[in-house]
Amino acid sequence: MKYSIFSLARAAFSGHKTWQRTWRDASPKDHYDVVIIGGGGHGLATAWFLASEYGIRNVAVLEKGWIGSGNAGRNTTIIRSNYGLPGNTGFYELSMKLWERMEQDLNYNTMVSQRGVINLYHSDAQRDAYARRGNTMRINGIDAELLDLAAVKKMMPFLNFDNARFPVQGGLLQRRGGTARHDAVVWGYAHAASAIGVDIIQNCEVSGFVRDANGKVTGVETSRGKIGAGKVGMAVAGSSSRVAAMAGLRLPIESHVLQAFVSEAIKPLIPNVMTFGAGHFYVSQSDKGGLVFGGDIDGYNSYAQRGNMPVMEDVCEGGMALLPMIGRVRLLRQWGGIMDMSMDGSPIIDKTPVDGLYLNAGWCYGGFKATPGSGLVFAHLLARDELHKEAARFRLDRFRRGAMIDEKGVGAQPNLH
Amino acid sequence: MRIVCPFCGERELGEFTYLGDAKPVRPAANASEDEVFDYVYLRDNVAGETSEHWYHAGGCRAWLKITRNTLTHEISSVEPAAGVGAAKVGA
Amino acid sequence: MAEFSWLSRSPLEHALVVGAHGARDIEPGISLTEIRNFDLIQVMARRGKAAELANATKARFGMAAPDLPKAVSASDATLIWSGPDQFLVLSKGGKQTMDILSQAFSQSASLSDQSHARALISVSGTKARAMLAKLSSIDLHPMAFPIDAAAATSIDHTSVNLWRGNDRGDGQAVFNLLVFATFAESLWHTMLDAAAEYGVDIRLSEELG
Amino acid sequence: MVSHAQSHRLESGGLIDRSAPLNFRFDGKTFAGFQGDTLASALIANSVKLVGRSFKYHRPRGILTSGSEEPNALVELRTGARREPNTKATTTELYDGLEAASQNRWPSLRHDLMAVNQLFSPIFVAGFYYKTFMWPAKFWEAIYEPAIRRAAGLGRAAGVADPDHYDKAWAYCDVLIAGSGPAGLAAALAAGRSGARVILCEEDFALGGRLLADGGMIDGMPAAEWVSRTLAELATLPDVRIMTRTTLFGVYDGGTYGAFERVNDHLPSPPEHQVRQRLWRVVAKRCVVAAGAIERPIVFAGNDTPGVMMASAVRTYVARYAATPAKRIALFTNNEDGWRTVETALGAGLQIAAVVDARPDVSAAHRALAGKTGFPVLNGSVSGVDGGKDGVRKISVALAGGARAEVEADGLAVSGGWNPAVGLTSYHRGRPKWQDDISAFVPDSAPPGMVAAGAASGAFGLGACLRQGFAAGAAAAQSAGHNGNTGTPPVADDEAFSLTPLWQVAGKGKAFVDYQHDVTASDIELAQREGFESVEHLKRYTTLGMATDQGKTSNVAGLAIMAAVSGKSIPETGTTIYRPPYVPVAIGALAGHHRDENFHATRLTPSHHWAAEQGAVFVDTGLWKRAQWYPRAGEKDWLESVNREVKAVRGGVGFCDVSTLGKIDVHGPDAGAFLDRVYINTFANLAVGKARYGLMLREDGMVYDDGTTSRLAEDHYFLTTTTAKAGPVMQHLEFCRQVLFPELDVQLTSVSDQWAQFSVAGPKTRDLLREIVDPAEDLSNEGFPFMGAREVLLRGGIRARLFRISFSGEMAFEISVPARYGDALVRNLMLAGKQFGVTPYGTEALGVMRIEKGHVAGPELNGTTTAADLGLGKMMSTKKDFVGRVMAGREALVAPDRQVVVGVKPTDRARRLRSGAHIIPKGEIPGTANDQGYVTSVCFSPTLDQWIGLALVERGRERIGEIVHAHDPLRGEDYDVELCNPVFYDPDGGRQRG
Repeated sequence: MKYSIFSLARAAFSGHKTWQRTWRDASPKDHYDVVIIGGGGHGLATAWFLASEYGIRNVAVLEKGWIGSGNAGRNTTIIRSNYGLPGNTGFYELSMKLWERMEQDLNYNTMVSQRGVINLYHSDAQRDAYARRGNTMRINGIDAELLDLAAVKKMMPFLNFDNARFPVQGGLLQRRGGTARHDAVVWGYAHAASAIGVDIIQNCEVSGFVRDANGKVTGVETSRGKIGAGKVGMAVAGSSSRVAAMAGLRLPIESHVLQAFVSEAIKPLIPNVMTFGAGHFYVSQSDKGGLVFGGDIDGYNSYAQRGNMPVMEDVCEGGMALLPMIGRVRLLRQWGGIMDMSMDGSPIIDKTPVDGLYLNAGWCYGGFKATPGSGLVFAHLLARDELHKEAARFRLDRFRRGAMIDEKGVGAQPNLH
Repeated sequence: MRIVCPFCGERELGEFTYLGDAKPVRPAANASEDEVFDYVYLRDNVAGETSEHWYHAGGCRAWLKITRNTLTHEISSVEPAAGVGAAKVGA
Repeated sequence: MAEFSWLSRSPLEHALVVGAHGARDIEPGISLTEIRNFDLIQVMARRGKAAELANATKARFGMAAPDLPKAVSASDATLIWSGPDQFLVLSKGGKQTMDILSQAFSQSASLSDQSHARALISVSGTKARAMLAKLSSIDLHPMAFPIDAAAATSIDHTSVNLWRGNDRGDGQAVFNLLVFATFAESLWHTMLDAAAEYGVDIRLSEELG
Repeated sequence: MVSHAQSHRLESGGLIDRSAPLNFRFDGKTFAGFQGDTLASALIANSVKLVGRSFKYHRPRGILTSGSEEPNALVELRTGARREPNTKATTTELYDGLEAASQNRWPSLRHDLMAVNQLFSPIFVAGFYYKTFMWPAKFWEAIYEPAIRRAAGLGRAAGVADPDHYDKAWAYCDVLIAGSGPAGLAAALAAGRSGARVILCEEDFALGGRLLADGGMIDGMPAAEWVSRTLAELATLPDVRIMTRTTLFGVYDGGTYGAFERVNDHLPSPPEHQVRQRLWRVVAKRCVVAAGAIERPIVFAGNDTPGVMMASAVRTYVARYAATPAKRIALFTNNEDGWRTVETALGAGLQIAAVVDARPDVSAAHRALAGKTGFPVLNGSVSGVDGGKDGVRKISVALAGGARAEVEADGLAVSGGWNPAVGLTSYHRGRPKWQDDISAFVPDSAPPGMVAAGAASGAFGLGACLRQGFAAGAAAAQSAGHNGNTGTPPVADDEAFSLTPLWQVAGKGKAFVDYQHDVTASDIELAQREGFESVEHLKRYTTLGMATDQGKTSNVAGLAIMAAVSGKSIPETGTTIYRPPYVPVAIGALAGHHRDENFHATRLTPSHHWAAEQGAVFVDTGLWKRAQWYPRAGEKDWLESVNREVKAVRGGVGFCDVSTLGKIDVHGPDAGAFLDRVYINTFANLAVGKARYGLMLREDGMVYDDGTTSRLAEDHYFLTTTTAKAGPVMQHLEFCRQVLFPELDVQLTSVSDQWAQFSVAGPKTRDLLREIVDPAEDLSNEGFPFMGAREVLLRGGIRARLFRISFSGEMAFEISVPARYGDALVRNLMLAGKQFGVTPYGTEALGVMRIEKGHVAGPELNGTTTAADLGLGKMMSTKKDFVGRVMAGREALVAPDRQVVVGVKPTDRARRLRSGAHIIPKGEIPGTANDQGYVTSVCFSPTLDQWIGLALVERGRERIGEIVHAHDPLRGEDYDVELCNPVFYDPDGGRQRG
């Protein structure tokens, strides 16, 4: 049933008894043209684009738990395309453009809210770095504005301008940046992909790869039996190393815990998405009213999906330093996700050295905003066996060649990215 | 997390900084580019017990080799790095 | 020729105001004293020279340097453990200088003068532990941190050496802190903020007690 | 004084202090209460039934509970900058002058126009917003979303800076106990007696937990007496610390617990020098969770009507606060415990309208009491409530046989059983297990060192709570190494507990599962229908359990209903993941002291206070405050001051505090060998008394840091780092020493704070220094050549170090004195330099001169440049191994088209150049493909009288002389610049060597 205010009103007459499952509860078939491991945003988006853009509909998405139970359901919902290095800039803008049409594509309200992302700067050096980045964006046709102090004050009069340890001097603003409702992105892709034939198979954990005599991957072993596949794509974020290890691969990736936090719901207080430039803190306010915020990763390898107090405190310190008005707002919930931190802070979308196995990983803490773009370029790779032009630099061999995409310039130490 | 520094005793997480997997060993001077690439970039990224380099930055400034479970954060051993305690070498 | 002087200026010179601070209607629960005149030398054993350094230390101070986190006192110096293979020699100004100690340890250790790199603050009073609990993550319970216990630790993300000296005459514990000079003023204000609710008596001592 | 009679206050009894009357205001009306009241109990005593509006439908709501699980009675507490939204009236201690206001309503609580949402409730079902608001696309941000946002949210934050202070502290113990009910107190007794260090945290301001309301007999005495005797005994134990108003909210790794103490929330504002709240990090060897259980509602139509209240809450208000939620009250229970309410109510002189018990087998004793007292006992369920914002009038009962009954009552107490508080035990992702006899989840596993006791573990009898608590306390103490005599455990009888599971009653009208988020039973059914069957999907789709109460009263009922509609058992359906904090924690408390200027520590240079006296403008560089420039009277802007400082140095002499550079003593016989492995160039062959510029790489081949290192003795080098990298380089060098090259005999010490270091620069430097330095020291070019480094004696006997190095390009020395002489040194430089026009200069002038000289700094050492990119490739030794050597040889790092450092200057000499402008070939339209680099550093050069800069440009060094575009769309600028030699000034270096 097509979703609209009219269908809602009609359904209301029947006490909403007429609604169907949002996506089909599929059981695995023997063979698919493409099997995607990972029912998160990236995996589901890949399936959607395979089916809708590339005409490959015999596709399964395998999810070990319930769809969206990984990082797609545990992030701070920010979308933006304010990257500064070739490779990232074009890709994230491709993704942004897909966000802008997502609701119409999927017939699902993912609440894409372009209310602006501002990165605050607190020093001349930071301003210069943002100027460089903002100009890169503009040269690539992406909106960016460099705001001075007066403009920031006007836009956000509630920041600490009086007695800040590191006074705000201005900010780099991308007005088209914003947030989207993370769970709805998962459900929307599932809804749309399922409707055009993609099988979404939950509670189906991959335990190994099926390989032929030449070593080519021809399927996967799962908790729901063996499933054959023409090609297998991995989109498993924090579990990338674990799944790759089943194919004998070692990746330039470490898994780290990133915490995020939400406050109690309050009436509208913060209009946009902002990042503090002198500490680890970024925040936006959800439609429901909670302040959604986060900061740095905990800094040590972890698969525990929970963090510790030093980072929780560090983030709140940053929050209070920037926004002393939130002192009496209460933190409601903290959670942790497993980030696939790559060695240069940028993603990897490529074939692997194992024939038939394709990799989509290394998203660090920025995977959510990439969801639609990642789906499209990964689908392109799976369908055509060639890198999409906007993802041509996300090659796996770039580390070996020395062509890293290192936005922060901190080198091969994932916890610094 | 609490880490029992072999020198300082049990201390809170905030005193330590993390570097990463302690398994890769820096190749010898005549190593190939491939070997050094492996050392610098590739990681087992183990889900389970693994040994890691931590630095007691906010304490005695010793580098430590810590065996820790990345699923539970449980620490099973803490040893000083090879060069710590060199004063007693040969003693 | 210009006439100029070489006044030594403590990093707390500007911030420290002798007298009462914070809550006034109660007996001060905190006594904070800066000690100004001291020498502080970092002694680091060279490779394989632990035994030689131990002998040299015994010869110089009549006792061994601690190889555990402790601070031990000789007649004219306190030896404070500061890490594996290393300790600090704290003494009254001029008693144990670089020149003197480099003679004593020339074969066994590397020395680094830290006399100007730190400020020395002593904290005591009925509320000393309550105040330090806000600053330090070290368990300062009398059983966990007895007299002579020492710690290389951090306050406000800044490295400090903390050790417990002899109790005051009234039985109150005394905690000594060596803090980095360039952070000293900032940490001092943080300490005052932590102490203010208990009432503070701020003092200055030119000499190590 | 007392404005309104406390019509619902009992004449006597309760734990309130009737000698301490308090006035407070709610929604502008003044009421009276007593010390010992909560806001909720005082509202009840004043017969206030309507206290809030729900999130989505704006339904009128009353007080449901008496604790931190409250979903309804949320208020804006206090006013102005201290306004606290979403504050639970049930845990807010009453104080004189308290002001509270209801929230999420307009214009008033009684007449809330937003209640119009109820009319749309047929459409506003779970997840309705995912299905609509999509057309037209532009309307989402413009129309729909702002409207949704205004309607959503609960209370209003103050919107201005929080005026109160917070701090944080550490505490240590052997045994940490959460909760002061019978289990918690018994645990404290056992652990304390055995000699353990004990901390007991209680979120309430009074100790005793359910004993405060439900009493009972312990050790043959009334519970209240036992509590006070126990507290008296605990007070005699030196290492037992009882912390009231303190909530244990989370458990982290290694036995670290988070707790927050509401130090002064019971006062209008904190006294001077005191904090509002304090965050505690408690490190405990063992933890006993005695956090009790939470009574759960039953889902029936109209169960959100004000006046419907949890049975235990009714007892608490009556017994503890002497406040009566109703005069004629009905009870709806499915378990034995609910019947206590009857006793409490009768004891307080209230009428019992009826008891509706879902169990067929009500005991004879209860029936006898009913008969004697004259109230009916109905076997069945409440299926509807007739009432509204002024409370309950009548309830409908579906009798077991199928008949219906109606009962007139002004209040309804509900008990659906109890859920152990499994939060703390589940925060390490352990899932609780289902226990059939109490129809509830109980802890299965717990984080290391933690155990649950009493009701928190599913033991609901008083005797069992005491036994379990005592045993857990003793065991915890023992495993922490304390074996003292624990004495005799307290003893009490175990009440019978029987329960017939009942989650939902069929009926007409909305039946709420999650009160605060307006999640109804039919929302859960809809979610199931649409495939959101997993509990995590259910939660996310319906928002069940995501409100400020974190689903404490709603989660189990919600998943029980989901289990029923999906044909699974409750344990099969499972729970969502429990996440801290147990109750919401003020962000201010988590930040503590670290806000405003105390956000981070501040580092001051040795000349800071002198510079401040000169009126210097300071800039934040990392944690440092550095003098940026020294304005003089009459100078119209910073540029004029900086130009003057630069000219003064280039024409005469100036000095600048460079103490912020990282300084490291590298000692030991292998110091030179060590430096050879960490620098790309060679240091072992550096002569004593000489300095050399060094460049360090990361292991990935990119430049890490640079600086000058001097050899002061055969076995002693003095290494400097950049200001920004001082800490990281020290850590890196220690890694190299301790991990990579343990065989080397080398020792490292930071001496950054030991030395005050000043750059003295300009053609008159030698003249000035001769005034300062002992005349016996030879400062001539022969006696102290360029790159010389040695200790010297100053006039007055101070020992200093001199380094003949130059960042400015002028004849220059860096002079170091022990830091406490730094202030004296600048004053002496000023005094001695007066005759030479000595000029202090700040970081801006320093930056100008380094750009004029083409020296790279932070903007060029950006972590993605190689030595060759910086024009320093020749420094890279081919004769030795060093960190980063191999990776630096990778193909893309030695590619010919890399962006390399080059000078840039606008062709129009009057034009300003800006950092961050991109370099585009002249005549081309800017695009991804021809974006060839960017301007990294700029300055106005008073020496060249124009803006100049450094840039990283593709093949830049091959293109010297080429005119390109500086493209700066952010600032609307586009102009020609010439690529040039980055050394703008004195390219052959004659001045610094002279």
